[in-house]
Formats: sequence, structure tokens, C-alpha cells
Amino acid sequence: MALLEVRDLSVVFGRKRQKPFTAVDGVSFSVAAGQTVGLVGESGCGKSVTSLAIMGLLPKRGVRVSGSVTFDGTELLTLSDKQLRDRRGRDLGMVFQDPLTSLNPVIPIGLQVTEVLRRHRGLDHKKAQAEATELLNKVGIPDPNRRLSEYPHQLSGGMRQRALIAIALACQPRLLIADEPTTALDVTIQAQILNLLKELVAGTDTALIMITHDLGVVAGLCDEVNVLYAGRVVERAARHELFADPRHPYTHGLLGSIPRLDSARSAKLAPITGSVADNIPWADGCAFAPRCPNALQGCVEQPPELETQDTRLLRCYNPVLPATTAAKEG
Amino acid sequence: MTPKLLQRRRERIDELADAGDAGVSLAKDALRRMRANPVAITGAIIVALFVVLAILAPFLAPKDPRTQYAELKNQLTPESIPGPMPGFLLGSDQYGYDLFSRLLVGAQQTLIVGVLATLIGVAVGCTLGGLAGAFGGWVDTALMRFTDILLSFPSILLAISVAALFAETNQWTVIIAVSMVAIPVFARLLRGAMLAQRHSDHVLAATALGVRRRTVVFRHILPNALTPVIVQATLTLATSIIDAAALSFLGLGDPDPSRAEWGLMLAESQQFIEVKPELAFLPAAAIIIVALGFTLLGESLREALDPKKRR
Amino acid sequence: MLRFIVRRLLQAIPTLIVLSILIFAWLRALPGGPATAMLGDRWTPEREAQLNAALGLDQPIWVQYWKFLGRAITGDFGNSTVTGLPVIEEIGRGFTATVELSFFAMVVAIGLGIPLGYLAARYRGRLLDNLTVVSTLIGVAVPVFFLGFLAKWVFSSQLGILPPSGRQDVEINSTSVTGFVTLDGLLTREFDATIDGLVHLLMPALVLATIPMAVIVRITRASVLDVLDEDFVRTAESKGLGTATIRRRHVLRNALLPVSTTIGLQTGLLLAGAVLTEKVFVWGGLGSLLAEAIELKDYPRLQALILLAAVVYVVVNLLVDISYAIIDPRVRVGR
Amino acid sequence: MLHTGKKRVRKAALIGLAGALVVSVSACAESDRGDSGSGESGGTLVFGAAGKPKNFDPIFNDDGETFRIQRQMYDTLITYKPGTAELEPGLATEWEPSNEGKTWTFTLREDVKFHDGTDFNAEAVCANFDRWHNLPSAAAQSQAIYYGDVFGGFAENKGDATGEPLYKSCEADGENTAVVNLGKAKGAFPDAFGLTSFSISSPTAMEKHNADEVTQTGGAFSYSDYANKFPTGTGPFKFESYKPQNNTVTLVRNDDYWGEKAKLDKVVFKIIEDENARKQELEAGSIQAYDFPSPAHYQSLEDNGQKILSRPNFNILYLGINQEGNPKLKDVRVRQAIQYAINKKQLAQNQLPRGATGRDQFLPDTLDGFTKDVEKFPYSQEDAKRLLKEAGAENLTLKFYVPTEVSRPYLPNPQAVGGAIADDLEKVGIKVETVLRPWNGGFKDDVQKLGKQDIHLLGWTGDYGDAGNFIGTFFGREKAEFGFNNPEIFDALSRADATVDDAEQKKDYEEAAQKIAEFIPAVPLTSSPAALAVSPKVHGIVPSPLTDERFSTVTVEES
Repeated sequence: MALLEVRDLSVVFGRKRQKPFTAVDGVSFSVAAGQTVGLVGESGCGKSVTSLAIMGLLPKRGVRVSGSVTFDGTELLTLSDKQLRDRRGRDLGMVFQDPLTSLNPVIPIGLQVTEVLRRHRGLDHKKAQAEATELLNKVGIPDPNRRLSEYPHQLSGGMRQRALIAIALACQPRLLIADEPTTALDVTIQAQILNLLKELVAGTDTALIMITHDLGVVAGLCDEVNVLYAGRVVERAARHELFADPRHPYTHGLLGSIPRLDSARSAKLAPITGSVADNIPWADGCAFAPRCPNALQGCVEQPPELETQDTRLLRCYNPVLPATTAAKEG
Repeated sequence: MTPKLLQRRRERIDELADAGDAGVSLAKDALRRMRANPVAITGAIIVALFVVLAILAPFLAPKDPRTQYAELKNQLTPESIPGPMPGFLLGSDQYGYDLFSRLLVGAQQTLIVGVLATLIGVAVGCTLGGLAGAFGGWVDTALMRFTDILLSFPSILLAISVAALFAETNQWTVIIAVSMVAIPVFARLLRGAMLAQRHSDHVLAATALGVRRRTVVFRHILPNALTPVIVQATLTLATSIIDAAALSFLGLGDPDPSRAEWGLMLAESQQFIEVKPELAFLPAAAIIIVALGFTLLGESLREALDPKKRR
Repeated sequence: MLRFIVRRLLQAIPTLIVLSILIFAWLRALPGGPATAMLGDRWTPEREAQLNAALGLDQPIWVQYWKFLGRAITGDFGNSTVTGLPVIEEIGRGFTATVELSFFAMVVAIGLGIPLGYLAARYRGRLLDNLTVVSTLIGVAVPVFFLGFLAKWVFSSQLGILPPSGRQDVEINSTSVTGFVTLDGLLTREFDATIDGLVHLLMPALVLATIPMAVIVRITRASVLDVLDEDFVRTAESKGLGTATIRRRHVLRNALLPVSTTIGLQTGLLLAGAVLTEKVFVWGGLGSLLAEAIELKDYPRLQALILLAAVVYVVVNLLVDISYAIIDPRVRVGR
Repeated sequence: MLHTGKKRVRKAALIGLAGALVVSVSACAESDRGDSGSGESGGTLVFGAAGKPKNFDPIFNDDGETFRIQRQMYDTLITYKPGTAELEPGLATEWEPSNEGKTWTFTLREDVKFHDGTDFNAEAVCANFDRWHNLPSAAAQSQAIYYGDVFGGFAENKGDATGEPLYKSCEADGENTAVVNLGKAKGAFPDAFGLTSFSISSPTAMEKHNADEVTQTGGAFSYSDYANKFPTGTGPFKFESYKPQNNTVTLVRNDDYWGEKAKLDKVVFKIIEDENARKQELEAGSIQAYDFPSPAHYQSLEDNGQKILSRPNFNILYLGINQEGNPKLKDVRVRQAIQYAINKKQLAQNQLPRGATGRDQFLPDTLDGFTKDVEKFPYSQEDAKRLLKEAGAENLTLKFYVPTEVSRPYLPNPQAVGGAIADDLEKVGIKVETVLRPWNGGFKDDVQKLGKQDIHLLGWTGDYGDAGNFIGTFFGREKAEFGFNNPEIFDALSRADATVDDAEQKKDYEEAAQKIAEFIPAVPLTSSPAALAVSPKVHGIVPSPLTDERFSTVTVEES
């Protein structure tokens, strides 16, 4: 059985007298222990909201969450606030995008690490301190003893992200969600952090959900990839399959907009035209249709369903043909 | 090294100055948002009513507010002040003037004091700030050092000190004392806004096109920098009216009872609270409502112009 | 840190000297003078001249100033022309009165303002929030002196439950140790004096607290709203920390940064607002001394008071900077 | 009591009338007291004072707030009968002028001791006179204002002080007779001997505590220990403490008092500068009496059960006319027009406390020198307009100086009174430019030294029962305030001042008063009773025209 089972998750934002906005629209996926799953898509596609919904970190007011999220057999969505707090940090860990703003600027790093240890593992001050040193060491922060008493602004960006990872992994959670963990970092640092994450999860039972807009990140890390568009999963496949043979025009476009070492020098980058602002509601058809090079008349009459095609899931009436991928570009 | 307090006061002004950054289109945008905001509308209605009343007061007043009426004086003693009687809607005040007419004309005097104090604050402050912003360099340093000194003093204490340093107090000393509080704020505000404008795209473009510096300043920088000044002026009007009343209460106000100004009316009539409570309560209520009106309007303007709040 | 403090204080000295010269000259350029006030109804030009000579006010102004400076350095600011008591003694007394009043006002303003601002932010957009926001706006629109007058009228004249003026009842015969009425009562174990002092403090402190409280509520509310949106709060939530810990350690501690500067700023303003409140409640603090000195042209007292105001302002600024450095670690390195 | 009799009794009757109600109250109190007996515990009176005392040495003071405290601790040679300006024996049982008024012989009370145990005798009296005459420093002399005023000068005038000293010597003729020799006669005596400034202090205490030491430091004076901490007199109360921290002066009963001992154990003066606060403190019961209630508060105080005690009128508010200010004012018809134009009765009713009256002349009814037979100018706009026309002054514009930042019993609110007068003058066609000047910040200079005004508002409260103290002070010589030189008036006044015989002096002052009423150097306006607000529990306060209330007869009911 999968460790985390997300079924038909929907998140609707909307206050009184405001038009409701569906950020996540019936997303389902699952993660098994030790597996790394990617959620990929442009900003606003609902990938971060999905992660927050799993963690129970969405605001209470003005948000409706439906569907089901089961973690190790427990339904998370109906847990009380208290029960959820007991899980977060212990079973579920999360690493956020911007390490500078995600760390409290006015308390020392040490406290930010130890507080989670003391909360969930009931360590006393001394033990927590020792454990924290160990943790910082493990995430590759040099001179961890000194760093413990320092404040976030005294650390470099990469160092901060390492600290955040240390915090998220402090209680050896069974599921770690990393939400764009490298976006705010220098390119050189990005690789280090990804490698760190990879090392830390490798060989453990910890499941990892990697949220990113960057397919490059997914390429090096994920076992399985979910591509999200406008709140729905449009394509799901194993990593190699997806990279070798993207079927959904959106996935195709995403890959096409990344420079590839293996493509010809003369090959032009093919960015996806238009923007999310052009979307049409799923109820009226395929949300991606207005931007889609393969769009058919039918695409805007009836929304496509997520259907199994070979070994993958695909939501498209007119997918990119497997064979034509490279030839067309030429 | 700048003291933190001063720095904080500066920052608060500078934040507002940045609001002018986006220029005229922002003002239109702000106006649209204001129209949807009930707080802004309440403020605007109060202010509009007050201004109309103040302007029309001399025509609306049923009696001459500067004449003591025999009908009233015949019944007036310090222990009993005549109430309403035919022709005198609210009866007499403690001097034998018609209270209703005095309250009406008081709106005018109060507005004059508030507006003049604010205008002087704006004029002097903006001149200093404008010079500093336009010339920069040592002019900027010197002028800003001066405004920092003024800015370091708590407002009412500055007004009291200034008022106490005049040989005698009158309407003008009150206005000047109150305006002293506003001068450094406006100086800093306009300078900040101008600096922000100077680096904005359209100004850079104009400069790059070889438009003369004076033209750039007057045509491009100033108009856009004025938005935050207007916001601050609205808020200053409220505090000016309250500060002027406080000066009256301390005996540093305009001592002439023949000029009806709400602050003075309030300060002078407190001992009559048991003889005729409305002598104190009516001007007090008037001051509170008007100050509230300007504050509501100013705060909602500030909010509407705040780039952070825009979505 | 110590070097920083000393340097800041030294930097203030030239400013104080220039200020004292300005005040000294300006006061003497105004019409009338202490002699006029001292003579009252019995004023004649001849008597004024005689008195001015006796007071040494007929000497050239730089001679007067030089003498003043010489004495001021030794801490002697002369005697009040109103009471004949040493100015420094009077100011010391007035200072304790004002500080005691301001302290309690600030306790009220902070003690009520921060929780109220926090609650308003937490229940943003609900009734409590709206009520709080509206009352803070009204709070700053009501002239302080009128509020005090009104409070006195209601609680003293009509209800008769609070004393209308002063710091201490005549019946109370407590020993003065520090000059702070409430503290002295505790030190000398004359608890009735402390209670009496608190009863006298209640109304003026509340009245004086209105404006700073309104400001603190607004800043706290805005600041908490900002912080609640911060990423690190989400991080804290993701750690599964208890609500209390998150509020205290992560939300409030950050939200209080701008509030602390505001409190410093308001403390300065409070001392000024005290002038009005003290007059209403005949408090006998610095505000009362200042008002009296202005009216009766008490040069020695005025000079000392204005210089004191400048010194206090320097010190308050300094204290705020120091406290800021303690709360916000980012500032320490910035130095 | 050889001499005191005749002259003063007439006054007593008149002043007494005004204070009739109050006297009857005190009479009741007196009969009550018969039962309780003296020396028993009488409680505490807390009196709300309007201002801080300067120090407690009488010779260095001249203000009512300080005097009120000193009067309870000190006695003067001659004193005033309660509720009047009439003289009665104080420390001297008899006094007698001789040598054409240049010698005063005082027969002193026996068996009187100062609070420090020193014997009171002729030597002590002379020690006081000699001390005053020989005040050593410019600082001390400048503060002995009444002495300088009444006695003309000092043995050695210091600083800018000028003037020929009146005092020659004082001799002790045995234990109980003191003879004071003056250089020339002065009409102010014997009344001026009753001034609180001339209270008799203990010579031992003065010497011990360096009483004469008044030093100037930094634009102000500091006083001796005697003046600050050890004032020692013979009065019914003794000084206990002055606590500036809670603004109280405490006096306790002198159990060795020579006269009827005080009923109260203690008198506490609590200084509350704000009248509103004094009123509320009285209503709250934390003080039992206070001075100068605002006229606006009379009614509500009475409604709350408090008593308003009005003092007999002993002051005058006048509209000064500066004939140098505007040439038209030299024309007596213009001055008459101003007299006619002002509705004094209404002014008194509208802006002044109850009991205030419009005045035709400067002297209170009760003083020798008052005469009904003066020229009068009852309110008449027609007469005013007619006279202005006759004088060719229809377009008269007058600069009207009104003081601000001051409040006196005769002028509780100068701006209000000024406004009412300006309104009256405007109504007969005189254009008025009102100039408001702070009392201590230019008004006195502009009006009394520089004569910048055309007309102005001022007033006076009498120090003692002498006509010269009123009209002599105003019109005795040429002054910038009035800008006229009328030798006839000057001569009449100085003649009256030098006259020793009572009947003759009275006639001289009446004559001078008539001349003044005719010449109109200023327009007398109103006279207002200063009041005390007193709790119903307090008995025995007798309001005095000279604000000379003694608390030795006061009792406070236990609550």
C-alpha cells in the first residue's frame, strides 16, 4: 500500500460575495515509502496548494478542501488541529522555497532546529542541542556548533536551505515535501542542494514529493512525475518515459522550452505561447486548449478525462505522437 | 549614526513617498478603489459637508456672530446663560453672542486655522524638500539636517515651545506654531517622492531625450510626487485642528473671543459645563467629527495608494 | 556598546550649548520678564528696574549667560522666580511625577494595546476587528484635554468615585524616598500610600494612554497581519509546533519589532502629551511646571526645562536604539 | 483703644452691612462654640489655595496666597476687625500719633510669647522695625515691596532703589511701650501698620536662621532658612511643614496663644492652581474651603450644598484713558461720552460675579473720602452720541488695550469684559481696535510705562482702609498710564495724604474724589465681591474685604 494516497483532492478559494476560484481540481496521486514523486507545472497550476493541503497548512477561512488524503491509512483532512500538529514535523516534513524568509530572522538557528526536536521527541535542552549539531553536520554545514547560535542573516543562502532541510528532517519524517527548494538559490548551489536531498532520502524509507516548475530538477531525482495544469493532472508517467516521450502538448512544450544538450545547435527553443491568463475553465473544455498547438474543435466542447494510455496517464484528445517528437523540430 | 526613532519617523514618511512612484495612473486607480470603500466615503462626506458649511457660514448664520445681542445680555449672568429663544436657535454663549451663528462661523475659523497651518506646512516643507530633492548634494544635506532637528521633537511640544516663544499669542502665532509640526514631514516627504521619481522610467526617458532639468522637475517629477503630499495634507488637517484646540486650552491660543474658533470655544467654555453643557459639548463634538472625517479620508487615501495593498 | 553610548552623549553636548544660548537670548528678547510677573499688581516701571537690577537682569546678556553656564556646569540652575526653590529640586520632583504618570500610561497603552492589536489581526474583518479599528480612529480624533475634562466630570463630579486632581490625598502622610508615590509606599511599607497613589493615577493614566494605545493597536495589528503572511510562520506551522509557541516565539516576536520603535516614539510623544493631561489633573509634573513657567516668565525654570527636554530626548533615542539592538539581531552586525 | 474709636466705627457699620449674612453665620458658630469649650480637638481644615507660597517671611511677600498662610501664624501691631477694614488692637492694645503724626506710640500686649518661646516686648518690636529699615542687600530690599512702598526707602538704598526713608528710629520705652519716629506724617498710618507684611517676627528666630539673607542666584532669589523653614510669629497657628511634593503647607495650633485659642488642631493649605479642580475637590470632600470660585460655578456649588461666602467689595475695575494716546481724548466731552456709553450695570450682571455693582467713582462706599456728591453719568447712548458730535469726534477710533493671561477678583475674564465694553463703545459709533497683550508679557510695559494705548482695562484691590491707597495710587502724580497733568488733582491728593486729622483728611479726599469724577482721568466701571467657597461643615469663616480671614475661629464638623 502506498504511504500517501491523494484522492480527488480539490481546493476552492473564495470568500463571501467573491467568485470562487478552484486552485486544485480533483487531483489524485500516491507516493510509496522510499519513492520520489514530482509535481511539475507553471506557477499557479496548483502544485504548491496541493502540498499545503496535504500538510494542512491552508488557511481555514475562505478555503474549501474536499477529497481525501490518507497517510499511512489515516485520513489527514478530517484530523483535528491538535492531531495534525502532532503529525507535522514528525511524520510530515516540508522544505520551502525561499530559505531567507522561511527562517525566523530574530531567533538563532539552533532554537529553530531544537524546537522541533523538543516538540516531537521530547528531548531536553542539552540533548536537543547535541542532536541539532549532529543534524547540521549531516546536512553539510561546517562548524555546526557555532552556527547554532547564529541568526539566519548571518548564513549564506545555500547554508540557510541546508538548515531548513535539517529542520524538516529533524524527526526523520516518513514523507518529505520539498516545494521548489532550489528556485531561490544560485545555480551552482542548486545542484549541491539537490544532491544533498538525494543523498538524504536514498537508502531510507522516506518518501519525497518534489514540487518544481523545473523539469531539470525532476530529471535527476524523481521516480514518477505528475504534470499539473490549471489544477488538474494532465500527464503522469515514470521519469524516463516522460522525458523520452512526452505526450501531452503541455508537457511537450515544457520540455521544448528547456535547452537540451542533446539537441542540435540550430534548434530553436519553443516556448509555450500565451499565458495562464488565457485558460478556459475545465468545465468548458480543456483549460490548455487556447494555448495548445494541437487543439481540436472538440477540445473546447468537452473536457478530456485522465485516461490510461500504455503505462501512463494522459488527459488529452490529441496528444503529441510518440514518433514525431524530434523530427518535427528539424 | 542616526537615532532609531528619527529613522523610524523618516521611514514612515518615506514609505508614503514611495506610494507616489507609480504616478498619475495610480491616482485614478486609487480613486476607483476609494469609491468602493465605505470608510473613504464617510470621510469624504464629513469633509465635504464641513467645507461647504465653512464657506457658506456667513450666509447661513442667522445672526451677526460678532455682535452681542441685548436680548441675550439682558438675561445673561455667569450663573445662567440663556437657552434657545425666538431668533436664537441655541440661545446665547457666555458673552452674549448667538451660539448657533458662532458655531457656524466657527467652522470657517477652524477651517482657516487648519488649512492655513497645513498650507504653510506644505508650502515651506515642500519648498525645502523640493530644493533638497532637486539640487541634492550639500543643499540636501543641510536642509535635511534642519528638518531632522524639527522632526526629533514631539509634535505638541514643538507647537507649545514655538507658541511660548512669541511675545504674544494670536491667530497667526497659533497657525505658525501648528504648521511647524508639519514642515519637516512635508519636506522629507516631497524630497523622498522626488528621489523616487527621479529614478522612475519616464523621468529617465525624459532626461535621456535631453529635456531640460527644470522641465523635467516641473513637468515630470513634481506632479507625480504630489500624490503622497495630498494624502499627508489630509491627515495633517485633522491633527492641526486638534493641536490648535490644545494650544487654546493651554492659554497659548488665539485669545480673542470675538473670533469664534471651535478649539477656543471649547477651551473657554469648560467652566460653564454645568451652566450650559452645550457650550462645551457642541464645539467638542464638531472638532471630533471633523478630525475623524479628515483622518478617515486620509487613511483610506493612504491605503488606496499603498502599492503593497494593491492586488 | 559603552563606547557607542558615551560617544552619542558627547555628540549631544554642542547641540545643548547652542540650544541653551538660543533659549537664553530669546527669552530675554521677549517683552515682560520675571520682574513683571513677580511684582503682580504692584508693578511700576521704577520697581521693575529696581528688581531687575537686584536680579542681575540688567547686566549684558553675555555676562548673564556666562554666569549661567558656570553654574549650570555644577548642576545649579538657579532658583525659581515663582517659588524661590532651587529649580533643580523642583524639576526633580516634577520629573518623578511625570515619569510616574507616563510610566503607568505606557503600561496601560502597551498592556491593552498589544493584545488588542493582536486580537484584531487574528480576527481580521470580524466585529472585534472593526470595532477596534474604528475606536482607534476616534481615539486620536478626541482632544486629550477634553477627554480628561470629560472623565473628571463623569468619574469625580457625577459619580464621585475617583479623585479629581493631584497625586496624593492630604490625609496620606507618607515618607518620600524616591519621589514616586506608589513606589515609596511599597518601600516604606505604607501600603495605603501606594493604593492612594494608584487611585489618583488611574484616571490621568488612562486618559494619557488613549493616543499611544490607539497607535500601538494599529501598528500591532498591521504588523501581526504582515508577519502572519510571512514564510517562516508557515515553516513553524509545518514543524507542528503548538499554537502558543508559534504565536509567542514566531509571530509576536517579529511583529513587536516595529511596535517597539513605535513605543519608543510614543514615549517621547507621551511626555509631551503629559503637558495637557497634567494641566487637566493638576498633576504638578513637568507639564505643570512648564505651563507655569511660561505664564510667569520664570526664566531659570524655563531654561532648565527646555534643556532637560533636549537631554531626555537624546536619552530616549539612545535607549530605543539599544533596545532595538537587543530585540533585532540583524541590527547588531549592522553597527 | 484710645484713638481708634470714632473714625472707624462708621466704616464698620457699612462694611458690616455687606457682610451681614456672614457675620450672623459666624455669630451662630460662636454660640455653638460655647458648649464645646476651648482647647479640645477641633479637627483639620483643608483649604484649597490657588497658588504656591513664595516663602513664609512676611516682610518679603506681597501676594494674597502667601499672606493667607502668614496671617494664621503671625500678628501685626494693629489688626483688622473680622469682616471689615476697621482697625482693632493686635499686638498693640493702643496706638497714638503725636508730633503732628511723626511719632507713633504703641502700648503693647503683655504676656505674649513667640512660637519659639521668646518674649514679645518693645525690644522685639523695635528689632523688627530696625531690621526692615536696615535690610542689607538689593535683593532683600527689592522683595520688601510693601515696606518700600509705605516707608519710602531704606537706611541705605541698594541697587536701583531710590527714595527718602520715612523711618527714623524706634525706641523701647520700658517693656511694653514702643515709640516709632518718622521723618514726616503719612495719611496711610495707622491703617498701614496692619499690613501682613509688617507682622512681628521673633528676633531670636530671625537671628538664628539668618532671616535677612536673601541672595540672588541666576535670575532669581533664594531665601533664608527663616523664610523657608522656621517662620516664627505669635499667631494662633504654628508652622509645621511645607511639602512641595504634594503641594501642602501644614500649620498646627499654638496652644500658648495669647488670645482665644484656635479650635482647629491643624490647618492644611493644599495648593491647587486650577479652579475647576478646586471645585471638584471641594465637592469630593477632600478640601473644605477654597478661594476665588469662578462665578460660573456659584450656582452648581450651591446646588451641591456648598456655601458661597462673598467678601464685601473692596476693589475697583476701571477703564483707563490715556490722554496722550489720542488728542480727542483731551476733550472732556469725549471722556464723558465714554462714561455714558458703557452699560456698567449690565457688565456687572453679564460678566462679573453676583453682588458686583457698577461704580460712579473709584472709592468703595466704606472708605473715608467716599461721597455720593460726585458728578454721575448714567448709561445713555443718546448722551454719548450727542457729546461725541459736539466734540467733533464722530469718527473716533480708539486703541483698546486688554490684558490676557490674568484673572483677578475684579476682572475674572479680561477678554470677556473687554469684549463687552468694545461692543458698548461700537454701539455709540466709536471704532474700537482691541489689542490683547499678556499681563506679564507686555501689557504692563505698554500701558503703564510706554502709554501706547488710548484706553485700557485695569483694576485694583485695596490693601488697607485708606482712600489714598486707591485714588492716590492712581492719580497722585503724572503717569504714562493716563497721560494727563492736572496739578489741581495732584495737589488735592498729596494734601489729603499729609493730613493727620481724620475729619479733615476725609474732607480732603472727598474733595479730591469730586475733582476726579469731574475730570474723568479714567472711567470707574465695577466693583466685584471676591468669594470663598466653603463646605457646609465649616463654620466660622468671616469673609474680609481685605481677604484677611483668620482660621482661629473656624470649626469643622466631623463627618
